[in-house]
Amino acid sequence: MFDLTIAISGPAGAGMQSISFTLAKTFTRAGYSAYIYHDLMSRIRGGNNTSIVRLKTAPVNSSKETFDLLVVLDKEAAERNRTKVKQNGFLVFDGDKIAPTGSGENLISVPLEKLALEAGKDKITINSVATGAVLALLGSKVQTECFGVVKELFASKGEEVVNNNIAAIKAGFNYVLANYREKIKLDIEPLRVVRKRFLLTGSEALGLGAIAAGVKFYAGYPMSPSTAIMEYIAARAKEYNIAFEQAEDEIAAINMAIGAGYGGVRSMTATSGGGFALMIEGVSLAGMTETPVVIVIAQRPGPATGFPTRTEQGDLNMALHAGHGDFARVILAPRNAAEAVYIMSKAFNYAEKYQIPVIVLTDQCFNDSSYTVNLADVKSEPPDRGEFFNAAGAEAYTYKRYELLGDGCISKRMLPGTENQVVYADSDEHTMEGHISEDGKFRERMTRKRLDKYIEIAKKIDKPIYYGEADPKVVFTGWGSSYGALREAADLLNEKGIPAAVLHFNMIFPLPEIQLPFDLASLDAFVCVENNVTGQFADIFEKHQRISFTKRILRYDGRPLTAEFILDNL
Amino acid sequence: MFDLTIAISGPAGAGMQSISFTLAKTFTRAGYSAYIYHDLMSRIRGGNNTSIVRLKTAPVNSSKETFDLLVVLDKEAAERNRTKVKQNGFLVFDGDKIAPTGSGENLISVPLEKLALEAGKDKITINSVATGAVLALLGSKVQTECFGVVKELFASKGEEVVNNNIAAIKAGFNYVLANYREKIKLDIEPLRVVRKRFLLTGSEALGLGAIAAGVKFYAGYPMSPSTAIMEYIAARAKEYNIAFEQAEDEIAAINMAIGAGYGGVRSMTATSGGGFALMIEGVSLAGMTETPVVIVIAQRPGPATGFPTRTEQGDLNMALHAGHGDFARVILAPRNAAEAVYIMSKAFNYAEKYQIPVIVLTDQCFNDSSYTVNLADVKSEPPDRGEFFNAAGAEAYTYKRYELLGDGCISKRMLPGTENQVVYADSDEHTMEGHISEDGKFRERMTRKRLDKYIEIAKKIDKPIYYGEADPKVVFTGWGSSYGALREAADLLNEKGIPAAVLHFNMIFPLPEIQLPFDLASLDAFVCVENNVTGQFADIFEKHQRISFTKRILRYDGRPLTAEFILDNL
Amino acid sequence: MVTKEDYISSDPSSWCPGCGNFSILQALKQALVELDLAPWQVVMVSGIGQAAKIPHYLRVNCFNGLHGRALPAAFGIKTVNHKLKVIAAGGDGDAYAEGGNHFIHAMRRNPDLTYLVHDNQIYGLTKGQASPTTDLGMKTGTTPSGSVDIPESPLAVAVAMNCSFVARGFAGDIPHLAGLIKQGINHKGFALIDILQPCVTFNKINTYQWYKDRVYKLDGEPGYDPSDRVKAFEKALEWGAKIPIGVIYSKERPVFEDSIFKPGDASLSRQPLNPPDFVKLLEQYL
Amino acid sequence: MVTKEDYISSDPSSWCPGCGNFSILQALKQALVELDLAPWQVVMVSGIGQAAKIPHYLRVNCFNGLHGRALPAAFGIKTVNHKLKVIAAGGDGDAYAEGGNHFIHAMRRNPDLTYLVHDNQIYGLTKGQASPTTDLGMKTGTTPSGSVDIPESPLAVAVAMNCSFVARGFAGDIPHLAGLIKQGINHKGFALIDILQPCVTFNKINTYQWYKDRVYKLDGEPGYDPSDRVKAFEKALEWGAKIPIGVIYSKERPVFEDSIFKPGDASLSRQPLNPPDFVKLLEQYL
Ligand SMILES: Cc1ncc(C[n+]2csc(CCOP(=O)(O)OP(=O)(O)O)c2C)c(N)n1
Ligand SMILES: Cc1ncc(C[n+]2csc(CCOP(=O)(O)OP(=O)(O)O)c2C)c(N)n1
Ligand code: SF4
Ligand code: SF4
Ligand SMILES: [Mg+2]
Ligand SMILES: [Mg+2]
Repeated sequence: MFDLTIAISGPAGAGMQSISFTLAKTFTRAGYSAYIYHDLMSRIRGGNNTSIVRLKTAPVNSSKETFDLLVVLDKEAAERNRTKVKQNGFLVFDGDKIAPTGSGENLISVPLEKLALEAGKDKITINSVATGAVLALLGSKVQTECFGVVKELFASKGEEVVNNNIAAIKAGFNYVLANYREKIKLDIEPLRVVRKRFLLTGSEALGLGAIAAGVKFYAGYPMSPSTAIMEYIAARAKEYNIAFEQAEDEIAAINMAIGAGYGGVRSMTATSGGGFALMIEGVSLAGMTETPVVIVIAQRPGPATGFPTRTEQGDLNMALHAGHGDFARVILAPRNAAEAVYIMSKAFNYAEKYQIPVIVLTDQCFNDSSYTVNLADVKSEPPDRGEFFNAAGAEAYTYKRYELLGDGCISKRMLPGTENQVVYADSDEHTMEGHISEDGKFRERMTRKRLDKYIEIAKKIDKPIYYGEADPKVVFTGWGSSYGALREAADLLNEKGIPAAVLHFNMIFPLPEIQLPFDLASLDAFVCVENNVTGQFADIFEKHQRISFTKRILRYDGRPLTAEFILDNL
Repeated sequence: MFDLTIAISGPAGAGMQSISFTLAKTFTRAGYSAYIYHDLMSRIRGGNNTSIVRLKTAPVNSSKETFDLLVVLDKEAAERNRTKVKQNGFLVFDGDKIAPTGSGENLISVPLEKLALEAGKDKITINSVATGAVLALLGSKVQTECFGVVKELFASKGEEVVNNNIAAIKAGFNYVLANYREKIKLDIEPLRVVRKRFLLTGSEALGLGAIAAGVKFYAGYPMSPSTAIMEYIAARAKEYNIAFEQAEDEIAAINMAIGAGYGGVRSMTATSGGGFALMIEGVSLAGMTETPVVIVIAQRPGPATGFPTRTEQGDLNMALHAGHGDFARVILAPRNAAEAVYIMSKAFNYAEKYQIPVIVLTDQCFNDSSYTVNLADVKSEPPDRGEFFNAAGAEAYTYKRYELLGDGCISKRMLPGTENQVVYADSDEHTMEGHISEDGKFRERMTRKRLDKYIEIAKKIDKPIYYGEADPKVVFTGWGSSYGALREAADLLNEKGIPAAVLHFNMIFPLPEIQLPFDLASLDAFVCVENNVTGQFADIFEKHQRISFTKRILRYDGRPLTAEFILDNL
Repeated sequence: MVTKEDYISSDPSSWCPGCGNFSILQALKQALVELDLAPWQVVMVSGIGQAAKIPHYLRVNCFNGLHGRALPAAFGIKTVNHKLKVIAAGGDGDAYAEGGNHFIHAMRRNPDLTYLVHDNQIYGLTKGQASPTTDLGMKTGTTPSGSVDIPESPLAVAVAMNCSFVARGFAGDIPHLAGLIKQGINHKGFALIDILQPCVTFNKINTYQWYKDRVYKLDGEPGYDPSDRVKAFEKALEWGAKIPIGVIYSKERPVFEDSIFKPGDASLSRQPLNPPDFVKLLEQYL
Repeated sequence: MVTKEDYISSDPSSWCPGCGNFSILQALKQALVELDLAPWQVVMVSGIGQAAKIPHYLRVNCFNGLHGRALPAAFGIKTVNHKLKVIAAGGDGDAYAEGGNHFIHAMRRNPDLTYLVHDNQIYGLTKGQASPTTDLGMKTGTTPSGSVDIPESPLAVAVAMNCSFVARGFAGDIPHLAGLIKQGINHKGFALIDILQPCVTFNKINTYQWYKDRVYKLDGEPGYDPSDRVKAFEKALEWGAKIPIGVIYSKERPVFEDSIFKPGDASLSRQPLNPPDFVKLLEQYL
């Protein structure tokens, strides 16, 4: 069992992402679990970014505040991060360039640039030198896996580039062995891998889940941290026959997606909080016209432009109350990349079956992070497109889009272009046919029709995960991307002998009716942990369950929740 | 003491508004209180609209479901509304045109068109004939007041038009006296008027309140039922030196208004729910940049286009959670036209003092309705523009827009164009100077700074009105425009011997800390009454006060709350 | 054969008597009938306004969406149903104010849509405020001293955006308008038809007579070449004593759907869902 | 005398080395210094994007608002501070995509603003997606098979909207650009300056060299009359082997502020609040 945290830090564009990816992929293939969190500034070059790779024998879904190993690619990186290196951790740096001071960690000076020029024949192979140095310091025997990763990574650039990088890795590796052998305490062998294992980001998992769920139309407008979803789909649109378009703004995006939903396909968009704010009138249009649409909000800290490249769970309230008037919606929040595939299949099913807008709420720490995913953990729900009008047997021009079929029934859909039938969808209050109505009694029934979908949805709904001790003293509650951190916090408490558990939600609204799986009265602390300043989920859950948390642990500095942060604030 | 309800119904454009206005104005001048509610269809001509005038000795701020007198201007009007005439009420119609059937009311046939052509010399004076007929049926002695009103109303059209209309009124009046004298049971004398009394709509009161509060910039986009506010200000912009512009959309409107707020003036916009949805990103911009701005949301039933000309209180949740991220805002909701002047003065003070977006939440039944207003009931708060940076003594270029001055302190403002100083406002997370920041610790402080304004605001805040019995059995709670209906419902219960009271809010968020002015345990019913389908305020109040209502009375057919509706549903 | 009766709607109109919208409705029905399109083959998409109510008043598939958002919705509908005729409609406020950005960008994409803008130079449904095409100096509820913002020439903007079909119609000439609508529907690409539409209630300046005194047909103009973009621009700017109606500019180019579909491809909405298995999609992340 | 030092900002730039934005910043500073404007007399308003960070990198009053919304904010600021010089700035996505509707309507109002659009034909800050000015066929993150939407010519649209000052600059020619910015600021009315700005990171097609090979100065063009709208339109469409830089179109007309202020009027922001008493306003409802 091991649990290592390796951080690579440097100016934007210097290759932290490539080093961290290579390491994570290498260890994933070697049978371990990896998780990468990217701590990014909102700029393209310069500044300071840090990629934090966690490597663990057991699954890992969250980041850490302190590092076992830190690679710095410039002076600023060293200055900003050196205090985060653990007492007996390593700091890898290019001694020809910088001279980090201080004590408490093992300074590992590697002439990165020199070795890159010599072995890799190009300064750009600094990244590979650093990767080699890290592998050596970890005492790892996973070079074969690493070379495989590098081969694929640089395949498109030709054999020479591949070879140079492999040579650079070896150079870094050997330099450390030659100069710091005595410091290497670890000894990591590749594990026997049984099941298929993948490394992918939250964004990739969402895009993949959407395609696997049959999305046929995507319109969106770029916005961090959602853009990667859009680019994932764009890259595969031709292959999977998906209509894709970059809209002029988010308002166009949501209205295009709703149009395509009315048009009869599974349709979606993705954005972040500021872009979603612009979609809100569209959300109410989907509610009123009863048009299926899936919207991913990849949250980042607000208000306004806020922290474009950082993380927060601060848009839940807005998502829940987006749109004037009351109507049903579903809000889902995947816990990790593996679950995102399932969540997307659910999202499209909810959208089409109940003819509603469905919001998938993620965040930067989910979207940009890479997760090791076990095939065994990936599921999906088979498509359920809801009921369609049977035009075959029907009299010409008799279809009624908003037919009231009785309590809890959803009107049947029909595609435009159905022979001898027409479908009217209307954003005004409407008759059963879909024409503008001014009738009060009718409005009451239509309003209930749109709202009472909640009742139907709530009848069959995923329950939260309960993880940990059966008789806990501490229970952490949370939602979405925080799952990994909460689990880890509970594990750490259990290790210390404090019985702890996690109650964690991915179905955010409507909330499932549950009986608490623990005895509230015997808890020392019932804690809601969220990545926002007020505890937005806590408010909603307290109201729903008619209970109160004893404490809220809230992080709102733009950084992700970690077990350390949670325990420090308990 | 009397309490009469007179409805005038006909196709859009047929003059119901002018008849109802003339009656309400006449009785206002005669010392009574009037209230007009317009039941409108979303069209310019045709269909069926009804203007409902209430006349009372005591103040009246709400509509009624049943009429003492109904004037119908076409057949459809008769068919739609005749069942609403009270047992011993009157139905006035043009017997030459239509023949309403049925019993239960006193049919008053008046040859409206014939008399109009004869006495008024123009078909268009039908309205005045009808007005005369109504005055006669009410047994009123207020013709002098009425002629005065008509004179002013038609002054711009010349003396002949004035005289024709007066002749038409007389003709209607005399026709009823001649043919239906025996049916006239009432005898209404003008009262001695002591204080100044006005008749104005909710929209006019909001516009007036804004100008009286010193608004200097208005940008907006037309949307029912908010448009009249915009047109009120446009009409007076030259006189009061206000910059006014119709924006290309609501996004432009809010960003223009925020620009003007940064620029240093009191600035506002108004819209309805759908338009506000588009402003939400702007609301979060105001929150982040700490720019004062006032936004009126004149609610109408949603979702989407909904019922454009009808009423609902369904946008409270959206207003409260508008904008990604958490930041302070204030939400106010005037109870009636008189209070709107005060509310607008408060709105601008809150906006400037705390440098926040302030939302004034009204609805169609408030905006379009006319209220008799007593001068004695109109108040306003003197302007408080918050603190400004003293540039005179300061070193050049040292101003810090977002200076952290300690807990509860608001950074000082400075106008752009201040000599030798500059002001940076930033939608990104920022430093004290207003430059883009990536710092986590700093973000925490800035987040709290923006949110903790709530603490300061809550320290000095208007309490709800408590009206009615000290030891009630029934308490109605509500907010905004429903005040008149709730009071009336409580009065009716008290008359029946059931002790009842009203707890009514115009400060919606943050909610004041209150001790309930009654004994909750001894209530039979603690009822929240709202014009929406879920009870949005009820949810917020229950959470705030940690209590539960025993019942919610919710109206969501697009029609306004009335005492009858409330009691029918108790 | 499709007849006008096929297009009768159950929904009674709520326009003012005498409104130019009635003529547009009539011309539209005539065009559809002459093109022998059945109601179910046509989708009308609109925003909000008096004009935008038009889809309710004929029997067609209809998506009556949000104010200003007809074009994006129409784009979504057309893209997944490229075999249907999709017609968007709305007022001048809907199209050029609230919808201004979508107007611009729809022309860049060139989807095969027809866009009927009922241009009454005023906001009708909200009772008379200035629109982007309101003439300078006109007094309205929001311009009590007369409008000071210069009116937009939607046709000039369309030519500047290289819109593939740009025309102006007049509600006072139904046969001519019906002809334009037919051309617009037949045109492969985005067809803008800006229609001069008298609003008898709120626009007392640009009346039937006002337009009648000014409009002339381009069709008769000797030597006018609607494929010359610069000439078309000059023509589009003509607004005063003489106002041209007819096709101002027309130049076919690939439509958006061409970038996705090959001839003979089924509509996306008609293709079976059968999505790829996630296992296959995951392979690349092994 | 104002000097360049007066404009030094405390905020370090976060642009990529070699980015065209640096030249624009330099040209802007030069223009402001040559116009002898002090930092406190200038307000810069921007949206979001790489370009939109520019106000932080010189010492001026700054309102750095939302993506796409620089112009409405600038309009509000200018209207209540009509004596200040207000300069809006942003990228091509900011200006022509998210901000497209405001761009159109700002030109109708003609406020006395200068608008610098750093046109790198790409979305920089979001790492390389197509913008409204991206050339046909260019491959980006969202156009993996090449862009199919025809690029917008912002200059042609501006001429179509009768924008009172329309110019194109090039980040590769700082003195020329500084001259244009000066002209734009001095121009009374809305001045659009679209600036060709190489993005060295995400646009590998429209590079410094690509532009250098194509741009030529209109100033030298014999007989070019920037007040001829149709000619200007034709010139605005030139984009290929030759790309004109300089003033494409210029024609003064009343500015929005003229409809409110008389010469000598104090700024609204400087007028004392003293609002009318509500009793006075109520009189009309007696
Ligand atoms: C987001 C939004 N803003 C404003 C409105 C109010 N509104 C409805 S129609 C309309 C404009 C009508 O003008 P136009 O589009 O020219 O249509 P017309 O009625 O003249 O045919 C407006 C502003 C709305 N429904 N939605
Ligand atoms: C409402 C909203 N949508 C999207 C974004 C994300 N975003 C930030 S900058 C940008 C575009 C950048 O392109 P451009 O305006 O051309 O500026 P550049 O970075 O190229 O200078 C986008 C889409 C945002 N901040 N806000
Ligand atoms: S208001 Fe004008 S546009 Fe609307 S229906 Fe009446 S005449 Fe037609
Ligand atoms: S990404 Fe492009 S536009 Fe942005 S700073 Fe870098 S080079 Fe300049
Ligand atoms: Mg119109
Ligand atoms: Mg750009």
